Amino acid sequence: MVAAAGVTVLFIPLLALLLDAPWARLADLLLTPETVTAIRVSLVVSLSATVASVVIGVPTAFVLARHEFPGKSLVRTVVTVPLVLPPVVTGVALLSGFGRRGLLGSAFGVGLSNTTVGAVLAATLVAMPFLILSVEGALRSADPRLEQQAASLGAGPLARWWQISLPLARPAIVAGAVLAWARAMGEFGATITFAGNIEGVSRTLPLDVSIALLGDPDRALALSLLMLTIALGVLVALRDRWVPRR
Amino acid sequence: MVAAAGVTVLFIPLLALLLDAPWARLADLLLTPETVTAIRVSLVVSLSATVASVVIGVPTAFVLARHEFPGKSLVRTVVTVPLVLPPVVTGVALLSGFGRRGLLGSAFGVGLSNTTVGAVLAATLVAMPFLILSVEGALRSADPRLEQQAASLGAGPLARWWQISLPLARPAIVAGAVLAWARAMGEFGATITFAGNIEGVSRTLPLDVSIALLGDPDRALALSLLMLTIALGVLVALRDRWVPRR
Amino acid sequence: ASHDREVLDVYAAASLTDAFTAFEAAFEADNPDVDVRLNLAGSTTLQRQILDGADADVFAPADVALLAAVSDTAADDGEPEVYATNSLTLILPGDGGDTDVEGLSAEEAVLDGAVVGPGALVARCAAGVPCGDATDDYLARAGLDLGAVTEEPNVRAVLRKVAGGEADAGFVYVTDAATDDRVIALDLAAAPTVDYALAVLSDEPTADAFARYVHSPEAAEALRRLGFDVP
Amino acid sequence: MTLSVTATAGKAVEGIDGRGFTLEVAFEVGADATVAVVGPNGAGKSTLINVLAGFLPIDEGSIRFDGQTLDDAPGGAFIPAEGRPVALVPQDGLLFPHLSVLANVAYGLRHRHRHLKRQERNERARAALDDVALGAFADRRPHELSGGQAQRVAVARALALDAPILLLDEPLSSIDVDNRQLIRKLLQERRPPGQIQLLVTHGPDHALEADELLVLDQGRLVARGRPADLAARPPTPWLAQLLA
Amino acid sequence: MTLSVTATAGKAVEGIDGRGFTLEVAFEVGADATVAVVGPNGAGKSTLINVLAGFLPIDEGSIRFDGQTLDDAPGGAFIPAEGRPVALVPQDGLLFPHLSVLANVAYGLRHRHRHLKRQERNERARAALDDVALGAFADRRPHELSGGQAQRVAVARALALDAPILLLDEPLSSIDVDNRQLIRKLLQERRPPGQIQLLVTHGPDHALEADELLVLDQGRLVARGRPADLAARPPTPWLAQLLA
Ligand SMILES: Nc1ncnc2c1ncn2[C@@H]1O[C@H](COP(=O)(O)OP(=O)(O)OP(=O)(O)O)[C@@H](O)[C@H]1O
Ligand SMILES: Nc1ncnc2c1ncn2[C@@H]1O[C@H](COP(=O)(O)OP(=O)(O)OP(=O)(O)O)[C@@H](O)[C@H]1O
Ligand SMILES: [Mg+2]
Ligand SMILES: [Mg+2]
Repeated sequence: MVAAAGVTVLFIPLLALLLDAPWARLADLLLTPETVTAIRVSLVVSLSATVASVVIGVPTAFVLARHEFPGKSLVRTVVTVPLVLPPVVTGVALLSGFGRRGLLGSAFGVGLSNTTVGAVLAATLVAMPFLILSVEGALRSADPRLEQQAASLGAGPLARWWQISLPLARPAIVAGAVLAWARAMGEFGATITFAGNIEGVSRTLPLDVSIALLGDPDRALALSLLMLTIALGVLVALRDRWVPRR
Repeated sequence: MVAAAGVTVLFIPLLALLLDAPWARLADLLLTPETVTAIRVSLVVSLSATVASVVIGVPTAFVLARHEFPGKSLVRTVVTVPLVLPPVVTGVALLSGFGRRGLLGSAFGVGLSNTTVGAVLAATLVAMPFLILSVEGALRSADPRLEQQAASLGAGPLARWWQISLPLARPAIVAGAVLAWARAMGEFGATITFAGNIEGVSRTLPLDVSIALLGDPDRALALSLLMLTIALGVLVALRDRWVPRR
Repeated sequence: ASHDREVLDVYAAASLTDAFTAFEAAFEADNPDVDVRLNLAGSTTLQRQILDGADADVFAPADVALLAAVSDTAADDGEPEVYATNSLTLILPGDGGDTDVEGLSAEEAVLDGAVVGPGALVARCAAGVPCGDATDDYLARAGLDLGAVTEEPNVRAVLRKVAGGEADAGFVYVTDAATDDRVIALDLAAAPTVDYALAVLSDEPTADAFARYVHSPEAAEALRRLGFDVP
Repeated sequence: MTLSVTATAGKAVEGIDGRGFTLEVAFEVGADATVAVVGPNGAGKSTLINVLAGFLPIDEGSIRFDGQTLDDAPGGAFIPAEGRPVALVPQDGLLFPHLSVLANVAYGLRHRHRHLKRQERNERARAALDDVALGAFADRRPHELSGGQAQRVAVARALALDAPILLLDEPLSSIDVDNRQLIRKLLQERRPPGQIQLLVTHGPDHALEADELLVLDQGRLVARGRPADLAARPPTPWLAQLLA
Repeated sequence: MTLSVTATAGKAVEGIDGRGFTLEVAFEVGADATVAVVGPNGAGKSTLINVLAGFLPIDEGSIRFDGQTLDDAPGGAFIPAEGRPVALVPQDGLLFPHLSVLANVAYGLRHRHRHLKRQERNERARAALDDVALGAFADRRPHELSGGQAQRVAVARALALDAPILLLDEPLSSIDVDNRQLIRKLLQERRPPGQIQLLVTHGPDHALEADELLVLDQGRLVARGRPADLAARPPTPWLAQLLA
């Protein structure tokens, strides 16, 4: 009951958005080279960030779920911090670390700010905590006896991890990757602060939308619909892989 | 290996942030009535949004995980949309839906824009998808035979839900609530667009940070550290409840 | 945040934060029974909220042009009275002691690559933000075409990028340039100016009183200290 | 108080067209009877239990008990598990991992005997645990039990309900010889009037104790009758081996 | 090729101070021997199996096999499960739910017999499945098996390894009479030279077949000897009941 009422409440803004959308001019607004570029940058950045999140995040989640080691709480802190920090602040931190005059930039004479790599870094930092928390939870509630069996059948720690724990956690990994991808896809503050808003380099769809909102609200709405469509397409395509086999 | 390198890379910006922080002036910068107000507003808004997300999101996740019904994909769409929409656009959608001149506002003559309730609504909309996806995944991978046993012992659907499924999904619910709370705590775009940036009403810590960034970067850093401290405090306090009993 | 005081909702552009925070303090000191409550966000965001029917008593955007859309909402008609002006400038990273750029015009610095080489990154406000419109205005008149550009959501973001050395040049207002000694400001030929005016949106006498205060010599003094020109 | 079953039900197997397994049975059981269901692995014994418990709706036929229709396919009445006059010991225990042993046993009482106060409920649950010699384990979690202890808790959980129909799917498989005696005695003595017991077992001695034997093979009922009669002239080689 | 065990190990129980359960045993088993471990529920049989498999490190004593130290407490050598010359049929099957039946059986070969090519591995696994009469089920998922079928797959998975030590924790509990014969024969015939079999069972006939009987109670070894001798003069009432 509560849920139905709640969902209805959430439905209203979406409906309003659809009603307000400039349907007649949609094609005109979206079929521009700028939009195509922004789609490309968005996909490149969000997918790279998702891959990076999975590659770094899944082992991290595993280590956090299964091992005790000195500095564990530091690692946990580092990976969860961007979850609560306003993204703009994350961007500022990235500038301090990897900007032209940042810790690393001044040491090596190069910075990652204002580059596509920088945009990926920003998106990864912001998106990965979602993956880690999701996967860590699943690993924690997995049945350790299956891993014991695998050990007894001769599988070493790495083989057990790869052949047993990981496949069993697959639904959580997929769900976590979807969350991370979605977060990366919508990322704004850290990206614009660290990687700038440069066409073809770091101007992703959300940056385009947020900036368009200031001057050309119709275009912003049209771009939002486009983002929705892409996102829903991906979510629907992934739905089956989401459902775990048992 | 990859993970260790990755975590190290992520560690650098955090370190840079800590190095840049105005430690000497920290107390001066933070011990102001404005900051106290912003903390209060932030906690009220983010905790209310978390409660709303749990109350609406957990049953929704359950229905999505277990039932087939017409319009299911619509519900799924509605609850996952804010995940990918740039928050600013969500704010605009909220204005169209619940502003004074929005769909509902014009019908009933009241609007939620520029109120604390509006800020809660914005944060809920943005945060709830994280909870729903996290909980839905856990419910999907739960052993349905335990629910069958409960049925066979006389428990009806609601009792099974409350006494069996929910407690077994508790780790995922807690993790989802943490994710949602963190997202609500860091929420900026939808809030400022829909609820404004009004002291004591809707000026949460991230909004305060954004203002501080315009004129007083040191204060922005100090506020960020404050947010970090609050967030880590909560995460550490919750850690035990996170670990599922088996 | 006292409940027995009359609340005056002032919607002020985020770029005017310093000025209006000072006004709030001064006005509340003069009128102890009034609680000035600032809503600080981008001018367009505020405008959207007001058009949606928000209970604003005073609207102070970063560009007089933005008042037009809310003017039918405004209680007082007629031409808005400008209380301050500001002008666009080009800033470069540097500690102010750099002499080789002194006397250089902005056009030379950027276009001829005298300071900023090719492939340099220029930060500017996005179109739609008042300082972005001013930048567009300037670039069109000067017939300039910038290379790599990062479009920022507000003028302070531009300042931050240049001051931090992340961008090689940027267009900001004179007032912004004055707040940071890590940038050098170069004068623009025929620099575009922006006029600040406000609209009183309610019938409350307090709102009028606040507007009068903004136009007062005391406020003018504060504005000048922040680098604004006061007509 | 008769249970009458005429049922076809099936389970799908991935990658196999149509049904991977079909159960097709028809039989009747009168009040107070103990029926042993025997048959090789995969014969469909657990499937039958699932059908009776209401976990698996039937495709054809009907299931009736005491004038009530529990399942009437296709399209007819279907009483879900929670509405059936049934208690069940599943083949693999399936204790609730988040509840204490006592709370596991009290769980059914809470729903099937709503009039009981919390304290009475716990007393009855504790008595049921004492019956299976596990009174000392009331406060443990299921994962802190040995295999046979867990199975005895599952038995106590079902017995505590005093249900009209008691379904037991290999209830003694992991229980030691001493406790086997205990529980077999318990099943006979702690029996509410009229209770029907349907017992799946691979143990010949336990099967021989029943009033009637149902022999399943590949989803079909291949023989039924009094155990002594079937032991005397076993109709199938498998049964001959079981009762040898 | 002797297995010698002197071990103290314990399991904690929440809310109970100190150890909830302590196992304290010492025994030796020679090459080619089949040892049956019997005892009431909760005696510590599965705990002993866990100790030998390397799932539970011992607190005191040592475990040695064939000159190699598997566990030497406190602080000494500890060879983890994957390094032990052991194959195991756990009490509750524990098949890998995400792998096909065939892949479950092939899993151990992949790790313990690394020289085998994929195809050889699958052939051996298939042969092991045929041995337990489940060749037709190779492509199924574990959840598509009946209880007894799953247990037979677990047996095949362990047997396929031809390990020097075979640990069997009630391997026949859910298996029907016919297949029980099959698997008992299999255990005797498909036995690599020297293999030690440690068999936990609640079935008297299976226990009597062993070369030696270890009787556990409350974590202690209360009797040991040749089954016939113990049956003739049972040292404990429980054993008398088992072998009656
Ligand atoms: N999803 C499924 N779940 C269980 N069994 C299935 C499934 N799909 C197919 N089957 C098959 O159904 C048949 C009957 O299974 P059932 O569990 O009823 O057997 P059973 O008589 O209880 O055997 P056992 O003595 O081994 O417990 C088996 O051959 C099994 O392989
Ligand atoms: N975490 C735990 N896991 C398993 N057993 C535990 C645990 N904690 C305490 N125990 C106790 O340890 C004792 C030995 O258990 P174990 O599983 O070894 O018994 P067993 O001899 O295999 O019995 P069964 O015949 O029932 O399988 C039991 O009394 C059990 O209650
Ligand atoms: Mg069965
Ligand atoms: Mg055991």
